[in-house]
Amino acid sequence: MYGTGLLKGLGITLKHTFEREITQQYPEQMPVLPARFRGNLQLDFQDCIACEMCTKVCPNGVLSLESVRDDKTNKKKLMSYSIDFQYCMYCNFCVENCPKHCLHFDHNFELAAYDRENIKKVYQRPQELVTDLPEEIVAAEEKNQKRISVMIGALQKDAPKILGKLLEDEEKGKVLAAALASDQDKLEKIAVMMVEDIEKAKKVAGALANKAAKDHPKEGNVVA
Amino acid sequence: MLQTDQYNINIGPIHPSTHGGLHVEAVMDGETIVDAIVHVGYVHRAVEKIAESRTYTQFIPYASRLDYLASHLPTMGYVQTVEKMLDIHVPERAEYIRIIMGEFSRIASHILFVGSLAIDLGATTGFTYCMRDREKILDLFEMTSGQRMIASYMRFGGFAEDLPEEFIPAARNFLKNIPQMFDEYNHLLSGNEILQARLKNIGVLSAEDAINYGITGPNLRASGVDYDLRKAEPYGIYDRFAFDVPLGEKGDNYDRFMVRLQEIEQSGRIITQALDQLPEGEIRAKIPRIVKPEKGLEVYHRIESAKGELGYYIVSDGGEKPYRLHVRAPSFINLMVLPLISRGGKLQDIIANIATLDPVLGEADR
Amino acid sequence: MAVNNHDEEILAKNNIIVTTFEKLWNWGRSRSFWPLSYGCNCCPIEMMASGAARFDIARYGYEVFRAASRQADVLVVAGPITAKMKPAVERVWAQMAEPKWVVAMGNCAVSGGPFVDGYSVLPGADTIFHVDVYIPGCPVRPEAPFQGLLELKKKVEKQ
Amino acid sequence: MEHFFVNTAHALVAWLTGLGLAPGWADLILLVVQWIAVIIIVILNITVLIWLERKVSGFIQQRLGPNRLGPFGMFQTIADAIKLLTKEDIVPSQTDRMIFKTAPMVFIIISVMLYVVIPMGDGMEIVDLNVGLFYFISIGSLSTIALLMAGWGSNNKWSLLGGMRSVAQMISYEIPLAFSLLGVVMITGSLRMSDIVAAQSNIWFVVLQPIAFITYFISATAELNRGPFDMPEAEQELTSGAYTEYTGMRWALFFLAEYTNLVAVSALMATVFFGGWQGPWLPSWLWIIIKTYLILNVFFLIKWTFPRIRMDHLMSFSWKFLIPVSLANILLTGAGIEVLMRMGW
Repeated sequence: MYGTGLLKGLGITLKHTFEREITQQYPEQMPVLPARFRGNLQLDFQDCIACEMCTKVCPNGVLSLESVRDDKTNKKKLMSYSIDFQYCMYCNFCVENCPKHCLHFDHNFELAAYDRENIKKVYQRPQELVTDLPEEIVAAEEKNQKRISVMIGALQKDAPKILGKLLEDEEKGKVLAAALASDQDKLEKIAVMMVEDIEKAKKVAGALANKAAKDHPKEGNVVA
Repeated sequence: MLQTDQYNINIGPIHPSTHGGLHVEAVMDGETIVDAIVHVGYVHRAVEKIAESRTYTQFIPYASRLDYLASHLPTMGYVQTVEKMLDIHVPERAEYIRIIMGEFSRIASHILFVGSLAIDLGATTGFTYCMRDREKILDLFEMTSGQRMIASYMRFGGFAEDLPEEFIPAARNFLKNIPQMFDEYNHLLSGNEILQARLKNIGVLSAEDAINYGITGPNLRASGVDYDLRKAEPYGIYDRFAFDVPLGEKGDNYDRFMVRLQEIEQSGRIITQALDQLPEGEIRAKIPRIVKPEKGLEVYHRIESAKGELGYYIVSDGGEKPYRLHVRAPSFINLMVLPLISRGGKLQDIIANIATLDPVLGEADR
Repeated sequence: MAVNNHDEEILAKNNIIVTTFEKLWNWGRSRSFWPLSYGCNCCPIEMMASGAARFDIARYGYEVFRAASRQADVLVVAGPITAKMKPAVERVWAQMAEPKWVVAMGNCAVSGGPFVDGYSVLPGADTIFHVDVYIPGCPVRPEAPFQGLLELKKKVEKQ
Repeated sequence: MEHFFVNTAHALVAWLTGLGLAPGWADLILLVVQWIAVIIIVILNITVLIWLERKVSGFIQQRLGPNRLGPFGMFQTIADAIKLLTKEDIVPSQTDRMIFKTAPMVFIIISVMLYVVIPMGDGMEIVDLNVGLFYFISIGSLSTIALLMAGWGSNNKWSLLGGMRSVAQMISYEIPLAFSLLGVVMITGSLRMSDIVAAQSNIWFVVLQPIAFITYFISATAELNRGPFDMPEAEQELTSGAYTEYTGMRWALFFLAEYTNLVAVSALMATVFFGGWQGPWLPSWLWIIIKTYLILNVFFLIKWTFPRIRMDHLMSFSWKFLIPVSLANILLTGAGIEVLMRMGW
């Protein structure tokens, strides 16, 4: 009879209404993930031999690494390793092809970020492993560190003068110094840049100075 | 007779029932469709061009992303094509697992078809029940490869890893529940008079037209043409299994719906047999690390995907990367029949027509 | 002239009513994101799964998938934006009523993802509009958009 | 408890006349108070109802539904309302601004007007009109105009299609709706709501008039534009149909009006077929609430189970099936009454 199908359908939905719900309540109740679940890619820095198998096999250029060759032992040493997760396809090729099994997927799938930059993950060489590197690199690194710390000290002492020199404009230097006085992070960044790449430092400082000048047209206005 | 004006209405590209980025420009007279113009290309991701800049191995995850509803099937097609080029023999166990994963993919795709048809017709609850059942298959995929939908599990010569221990009991458990699942769908959807009125005798595609347009897969079989690549030209080890090819009579929307429902059952039969016969042994053949087919080799290989005949045509120039890779996408070709079956119907029919043709735009636009 | 933190505090003190209302608005807004049903690749399927019984986006009250852009609050870009799709997405975004947010779901939307080398794919949704939350994954697990939306909720509450 | 509301009203009138107000003026003030009460009840009821529908639809689909805000997610609708209130109000430039802006107000006013004649308890009608049922049907059919206004004013093809669909649908289903109520009116011999309720003190009309009940139920679902008859909105086809261009509060008004209509029609169904406010033990106004909510749940169940009917099937179902059936029901009722009267009943 016409209509029995409709009633049967109603019966099905009515039956399920009083059944137990199958919902997993996510933030409180984490899902049970299988062992092979591919969440976030992780690297064991110490085991990596910088053979670049993973970067070659990756279909989409997710992985990149920097390494130095130790002339004495003729072995490569990993300097830094970056995983740009926003291009990953979770194909597992890198994990399969790693001869040292130092790449693996963990079970973390909560990767949401406000900023695209935060998705990229960079592994720097840990401090205790720096001494492991060839001598001249260690020496260069140490020298660099020293110069940076000296520069930071100088900037903290007499920022307007140094910045003015950098920008070749004393007014701007003053404005920037005032703006940076409260922002220690930026100050340090500029110091690092001044040591490593003076041209870049000039550009960045110029941009920052312009921004500071725009935000606070007169120096007196700045509320400390 | 009153003079009426025709007007154009754009269904899509952003519209809830166009299955992604399909754009149908409907020429309407009131609620009656005079003509429908299909615009594709909104999800054109240049996959074929990307293939030319990737090595043979690196293209495997891209192949999975063609038909993302049944990701194992397009991967299987691609992998088998390259194996044909290189003349690799796949171990028995891997062949069986390929059948199992492929048929599970087909079931997943068809279940989603049922669900999306239900939601396109306005029966939201049918959709959630279908998704609930599909989750069980996705769990199986996740168990084997760690990814729910797009597994990238197959490799040249076999598989990346063997099946985990808990897979077979879980798979058998799913198969056991198929009759119960069917009971529910039949009562809630296919037995529903409203749904029958919406689908029966709508969007009729005659066998002749279907063949002329090059329609393949369930859509062709719904028109009554007995053509299934698994039977007609068995690839892999499909010749070892007993299964039926469900056929429709009229080629209307209801037949397309029912053929897919019955195919779920047949896929279940195949998986049961494959699980029973599953041999122990190697999971992956020994293949060279760098895949380099001979220069000037051209291969075409086709499989019966969830949507129809999925073919890969690969030309090699002797390098690590294919010189040209072409995909014969069933969704694209099936979609071209939409104007023919929609003419003279109502606006609501075109929604049902799109749903029952079951295009995957990722595959159609590539 | 930009207002710095100190000024904001003073303003807040003098305008208790306004800020209280602001808090109320943000409370309401952050608990009822209605996504636009749009998507063109694998991620929308996971989005659909997140609406279904096992994951149930309705628990947060975000289940009202609006088909009409006028009533939606969140544009969940799920899938690559191709050159052909770009004008359509831009138009839909323009049609949405303020306040509105963009969530880039899946690697294709975050950066172009796997298809970033393709000539027809934009390198990420942020080439067209400001993206509030990025959810990487390919495709993402249905829980991941929940986390993304909850992050967006935190962001809106702080506004 | 039984006469709490009635007594309050009497007390109010007595107090006002005690202040030296003419009885006519006191009645007018009472009317205003009642109106405000109705509006408050409607709004409160709708917030609960929307929550209930989301929850029930969740349970049907084996989900939980909203459960984060407040107990069982009760405050979800409040959050939604706050958000909708603060959303940008867009009036597209190509619209017929006047019509576009008034349509939601017309809709909500019409749907609130329906509550005037519904007896919400023993002696708790705002106005006990002698043509109550007639008033209800005629006001109810006016909501077509609001939908057509929205569809036409939006200057959008989807909206227009939605508006036209709603007109066609509502006009066709108006007839079986009226016809099915006619059987009840014939038995009672009155269009007055209180008489209809009183006539059911022994037996509910759902027993005497089962065919009328079924036809009323179907055509009421269609009148309300609820699934499976939600043609004007039809999300999967017309994006949002007549409401496509509406944002924020304007859209919310439509939504509110739809639910207001839903409650009104369910309350009428309870009144006409299920004995109205009559029931043992509990106060009368509680009985009608219980009955109405039970009917509402049936509406929810139906909406979330069935696929949407096609437009032309919908029309032919009304003209070729429902109208003949309801006419036959009238004939049957008339014959039955005649026979019973001859037998001296």
